[in-house]
Amino acid sequence: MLDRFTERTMDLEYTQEQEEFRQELRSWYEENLPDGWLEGERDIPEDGEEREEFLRDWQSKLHEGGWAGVHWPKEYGGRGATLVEQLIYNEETARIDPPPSISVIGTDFVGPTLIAAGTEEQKERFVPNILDGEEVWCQGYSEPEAGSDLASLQCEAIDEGDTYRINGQKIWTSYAHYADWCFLLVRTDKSGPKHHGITAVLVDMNQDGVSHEPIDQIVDDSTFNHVYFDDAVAKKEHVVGDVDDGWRVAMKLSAFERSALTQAFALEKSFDELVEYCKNTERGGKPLSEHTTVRQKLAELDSRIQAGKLTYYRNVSKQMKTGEPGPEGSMDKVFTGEIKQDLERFKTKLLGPEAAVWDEDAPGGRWQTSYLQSFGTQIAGGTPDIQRNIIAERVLGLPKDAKE
Amino acid sequence: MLDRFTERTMDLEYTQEQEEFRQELRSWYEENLPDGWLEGERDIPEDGEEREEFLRDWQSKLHEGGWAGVHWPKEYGGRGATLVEQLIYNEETARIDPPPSISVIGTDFVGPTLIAAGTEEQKERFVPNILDGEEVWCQGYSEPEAGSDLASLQCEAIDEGDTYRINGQKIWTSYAHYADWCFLLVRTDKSGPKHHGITAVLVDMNQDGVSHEPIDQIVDDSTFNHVYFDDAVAKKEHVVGDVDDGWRVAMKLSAFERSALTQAFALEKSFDELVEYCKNTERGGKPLSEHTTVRQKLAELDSRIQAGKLTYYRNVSKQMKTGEPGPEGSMDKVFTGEIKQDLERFKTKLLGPEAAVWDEDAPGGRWQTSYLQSFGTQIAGGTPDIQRNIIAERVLGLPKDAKE
Amino acid sequence: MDFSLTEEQERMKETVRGFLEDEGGVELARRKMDGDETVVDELWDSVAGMDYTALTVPFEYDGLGDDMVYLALFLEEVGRFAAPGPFAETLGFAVPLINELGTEEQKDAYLSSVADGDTRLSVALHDEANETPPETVTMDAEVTEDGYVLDGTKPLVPYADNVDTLVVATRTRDEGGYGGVSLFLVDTAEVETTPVETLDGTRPLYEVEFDDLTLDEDALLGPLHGGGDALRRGVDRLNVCASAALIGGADEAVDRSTKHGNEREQYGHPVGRFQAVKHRTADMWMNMQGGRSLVYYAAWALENDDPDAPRAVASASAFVTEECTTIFGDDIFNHGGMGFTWDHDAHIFLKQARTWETFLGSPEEHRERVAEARL
Amino acid sequence: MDFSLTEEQERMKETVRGFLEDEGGVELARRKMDGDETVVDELWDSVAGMDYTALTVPFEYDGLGDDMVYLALFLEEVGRFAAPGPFAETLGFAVPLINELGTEEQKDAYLSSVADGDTRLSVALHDEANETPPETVTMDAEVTEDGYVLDGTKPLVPYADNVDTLVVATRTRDEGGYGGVSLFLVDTAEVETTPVETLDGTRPLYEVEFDDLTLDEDALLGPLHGGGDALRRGVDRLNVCASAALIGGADEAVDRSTKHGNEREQYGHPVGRFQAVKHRTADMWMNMQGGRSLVYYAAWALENDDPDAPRAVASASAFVTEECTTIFGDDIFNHGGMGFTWDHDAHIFLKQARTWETFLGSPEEHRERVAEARL
Repeated sequence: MLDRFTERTMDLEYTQEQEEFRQELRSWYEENLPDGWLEGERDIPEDGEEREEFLRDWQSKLHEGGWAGVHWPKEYGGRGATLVEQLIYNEETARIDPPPSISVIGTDFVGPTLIAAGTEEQKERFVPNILDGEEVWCQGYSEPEAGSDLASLQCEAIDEGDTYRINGQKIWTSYAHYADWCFLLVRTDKSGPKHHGITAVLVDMNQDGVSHEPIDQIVDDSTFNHVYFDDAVAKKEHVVGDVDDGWRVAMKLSAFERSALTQAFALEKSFDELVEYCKNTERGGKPLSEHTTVRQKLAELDSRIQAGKLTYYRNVSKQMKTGEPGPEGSMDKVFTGEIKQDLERFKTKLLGPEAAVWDEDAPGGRWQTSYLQSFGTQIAGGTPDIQRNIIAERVLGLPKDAKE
Repeated sequence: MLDRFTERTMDLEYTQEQEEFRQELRSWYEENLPDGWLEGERDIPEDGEEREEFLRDWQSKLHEGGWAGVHWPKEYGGRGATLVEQLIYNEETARIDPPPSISVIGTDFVGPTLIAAGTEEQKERFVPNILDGEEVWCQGYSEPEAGSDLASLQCEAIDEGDTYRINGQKIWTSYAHYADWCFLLVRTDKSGPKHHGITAVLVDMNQDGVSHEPIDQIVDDSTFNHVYFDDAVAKKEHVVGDVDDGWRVAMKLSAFERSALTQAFALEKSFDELVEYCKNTERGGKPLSEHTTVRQKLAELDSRIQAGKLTYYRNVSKQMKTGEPGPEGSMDKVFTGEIKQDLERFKTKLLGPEAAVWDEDAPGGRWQTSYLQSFGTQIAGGTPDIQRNIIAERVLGLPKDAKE
Repeated sequence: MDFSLTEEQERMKETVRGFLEDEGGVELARRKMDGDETVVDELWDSVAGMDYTALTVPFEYDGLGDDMVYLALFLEEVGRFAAPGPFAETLGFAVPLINELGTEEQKDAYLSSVADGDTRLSVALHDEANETPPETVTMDAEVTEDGYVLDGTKPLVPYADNVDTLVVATRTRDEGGYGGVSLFLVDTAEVETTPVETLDGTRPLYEVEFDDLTLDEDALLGPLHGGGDALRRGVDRLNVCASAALIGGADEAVDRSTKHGNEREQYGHPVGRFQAVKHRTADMWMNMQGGRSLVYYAAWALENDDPDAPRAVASASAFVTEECTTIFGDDIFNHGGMGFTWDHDAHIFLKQARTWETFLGSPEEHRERVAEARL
Repeated sequence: MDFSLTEEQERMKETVRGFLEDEGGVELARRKMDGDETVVDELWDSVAGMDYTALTVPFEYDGLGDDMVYLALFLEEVGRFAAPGPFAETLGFAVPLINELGTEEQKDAYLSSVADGDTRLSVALHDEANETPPETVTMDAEVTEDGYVLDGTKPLVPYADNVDTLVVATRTRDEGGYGGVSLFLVDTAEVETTPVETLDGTRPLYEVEFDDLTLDEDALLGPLHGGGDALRRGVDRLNVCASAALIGGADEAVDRSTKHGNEREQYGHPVGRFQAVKHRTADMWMNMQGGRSLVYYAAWALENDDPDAPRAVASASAFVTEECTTIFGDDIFNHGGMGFTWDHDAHIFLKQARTWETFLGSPEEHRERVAEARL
């Protein structure tokens, strides 16, 4: 019965090596972030081209520092970090909140997919240009008539020998306005069942047949785009996986997407900011932090955030041991997404009448934006309804929704 | 443009006549309730037979006082009350909380259905014995394999000339242990679509072929029963409506059910009791009524209860004018049902550690029971899921659930 | 007891709805959001042409003498389209206040002119953008021999550039709550206004500066130091007006979600077949109906000076602003990605609800008032 | 950093689960609810036969020296079946407390005996059934020349008739909070016990009367007037034990709802196809997982004397008792009418969660502790 003592039991301390990794990253950020960034001057140019240049520069800095592909294998220029190191990377990055990575689609989704499922030629051609921001990627999945329901997609690829001619429309495409390449799902066969006949192909965005148009969002900003393919051309050698088998490739990529990250660390950061505000803001003659209603809500949010974060820890720890993420990972998006919305809504409420003001420089401008953004975060990549279906069906084994 | 002034606008005052009606009812209750009832000694015998006798006596008193069929037409022995008078009746009755009416299935559901859809013979034979409690009714709808989904019912009636021979099982049958008659749904035709071939028939409960068994509930009480029909006999002349057309008759009856009542008045009573408790109970050195968390929750519950009650008023007022209930009526069960559960749960929480105690005589015994009962109230007569479907489909016009 | 609408009231709602649809519906709000400065004037004139600016003005000043319930019904329809304009501020706040407190001269000067559509008013309430009424009112008005001198800044004045006159709340005596408050009627020509960027782009806010502004005796509205009680009632009326407008928007949101649920197909079904969508929409509808009942009752109680009015208003405000914020958010979710775009209407209403939710007191503060009344 | 279970821990959970299933599973709880007074003894003996009564007893007293995390995992499985017995009280509360505070004699007297399964303990904490710890502790213990005299009544003592000894909390000095508290070890043979009717029929409560009971010096556990700190930690441990048991029950509730969702047909479909049922079950599962994470962390923090432990315990207690009450209620809803019957298991767990939700402090009180730590 005593064999249990040969294994280490649950342990929430980090090893010295892990702490060093954390320290290395912290120091790198401190030295390399744009001037004033850590003091809160987060000036990213608003203008399109300047902005792109700024972001590409930042990506190349990240790459030079060795922080562009923390989770990538070393042979592909990554850091080959363990899951716990990735966790530390995510935690510190959320705390620092550096400029966004323009190459996130490439580093987090396309790169790992090509490494896993691409041909040797594809790997050689594309993978090296991802981490340094040389080539920026987007992914073309959703269509106006195929939102969550990818199987209905219609964007058409006609076989022309060595190439495909592509016509159709994609929607909700992040980074399309910067992207050099697109990981695109097209329909190559209309005859079979809807999941069949979809092909994943890499398409050059810098050609005449491709155009894009920003989608204005409720935050009065546009990070999503319509992308139009009008006799665009893709080489057949750029098909990823087998022709007509793109559904499976896409599902694989979407698994990368789901297991990639947690919002929990960003929630902690936002929560800490809230705590500071409550300590330093008076209402009705005493700090908000002494109002019972505020204290109760803060405590409730704290418990939920910690529940989300600790569940993420459990999932990562399990994956470290077994190589497979545990079922706990499935809940992260919807669980933390709903906390996010609740937290940001609460923060804007605390602003009082001033919540009416929406100026980036106003006290609550950024909070209002975060609140609005929380809707987008929940919807993009699968609404809460879809996520609950996934949990119910894939984790718990409940029956699928009724079909006609 | 001035024609508006010829109509009275919204008015929440009662007429003198209505106030007199309320006073008459109040006085009658004060004079006729069992001794000590108004002072909180609500002793209803626990023993089955004694209990039945007590309840039948009370019903006959109600009848003598003219309060058994407030909403029934005068020609059938009712009071022919207007909807507003019914509202006043319901409000006062909730406030007084008298012993339950053993004849409630008869007075609220079966009687009105027979008056609307019964034959002259049926009306003559059955209706006069309902109000005075001479004959107690139950209704046999749900079956183990057909809960919400009445169309699946299997309880079978075989045509034997002037009679039906009935075999099958019903479940969730309230008052079956007291009932003399049952308003029963049986299957008379298995060949057609499932909604077809159901017949509504009145069955004598006092015959050998009928037996019942109580269903123990989580409140450790049994007001529901299994009812078994084992070669029971019903006369064909007791079919209500047309043979095979019982589905429509049942839907009509279920419309009576839905528009009949609101829980809002009972919620107000329960809320008032809570307010008294909070004023008179100290915790941590001050009355609960001075705890911010308590005050916030009380206020939230108050708003919701009032929203429920006022919506009921709007519905009744509309029905007074147009003869048809408005769509607002559809929300009462689920809206007030959820408040009920939330309110009762909150009340038990306020008891502190003593909430562990479950003695009818203990401070919170009755509250714990009410909390548990709140689940039954929500589930019986259509779960919240079903109610939301009804609202979405019938009121809003959203599509029906997918069918195979 | 009759808590339903009269036939005439139903008809008015339909008329206003049709009228506003003809004027452009929610495009009116979008024009305002896009910076079109003419839309408020144009719409106000059209509304005046229909006599609706006269709604709450008493008969003797050429008005229609309608009550708060009627106004709430009108504002439901305005709110259905988030139509821009100081309707609540003028018809719901200023007119009843002037009618209650004003001298004959003040009534003569303002009421008929409002009825005719020639005068619009708003309210300068907040000094502390971070506090809620009555603690918002801190600006001094100095009493001098020549009248009064106002000096200070009101940071959140709605529609200041679109109205002729402001009701300005000042504190002339250092008393708590609504005590020691004096109200003034100030022409907007006499003050400096600076627009503020707002979350709700349909309802502009301005910073208004009073630079040692000297006012005559006749600018004082109501008793010196004693305008607080009336202001409280005025704020209550404004709260009910805001809630009524949100309920109208919520009614429209239910329709929008229902339409989408029937038309949009995913996985081979109209999305409204999925219970998550169905039940969310049913909840939107129920909470809209519940909120509507609270609003009608609060309007009735205010109109009838019912002692329950302050509780009824607080109750309606807490419930409606909170639930409507949720309703408009749910409308976004029901529409998936489309709901998150600028072109979809949900966000217009969401931002409006989020603004009202704390503009005149948070739900928690309203609930404290409810508790005070019940306990 | 490793926040997953070891293989051995996973195996232990499976073993305990299988063992309890063989012993009767949830029927054990039903026997207790039906008044079978033998089930607690029988089950305890079986558990002792598996050495699990030795879990938290240190090696030097023939125990297995396991930590709070291990105990929490064990109690998850106990809680899965609502298995009756003073497991939390003995192994989670009394053993660590005696180990921390006890004299060598006291440790000798109790610890090995608990490990062997011969001794069971419980805690007499509440004097005021309407207050929560530490305000619950008001009973005096008079200090005399011969020792101590206890006089009073403890109204809510769990398992008093099923245990040998009670840890009794008294207040010997009039200090606030946990100050001035003295703890005593009292044999149940020396007190009078009267059963109380309880909501949760699996965990009996007793009124325990101390009738001028004179105790020797050696009945004192820990320092006179100074037992409060240890009691606070003991109450924290008890809270974590209770939450762990509820999480086990919640895990089982998810399974039960899932099974029903697949098997029960209505309208021609398994009911689990309806998103209302699916999504409710997914929510049950998510909140169970979130609560489980909080419980494991709180257990780890307690075991490691982490300064975050009090916050972590309060956080877990508030979240778990509240969410589990909801989870068990949702299990009822998922089962429709059947869920509301005595024969269905959901109510057993619902009543347990409802009891724990306020037995050692309400969620609101726990949240106040969390806020205290964060602000």
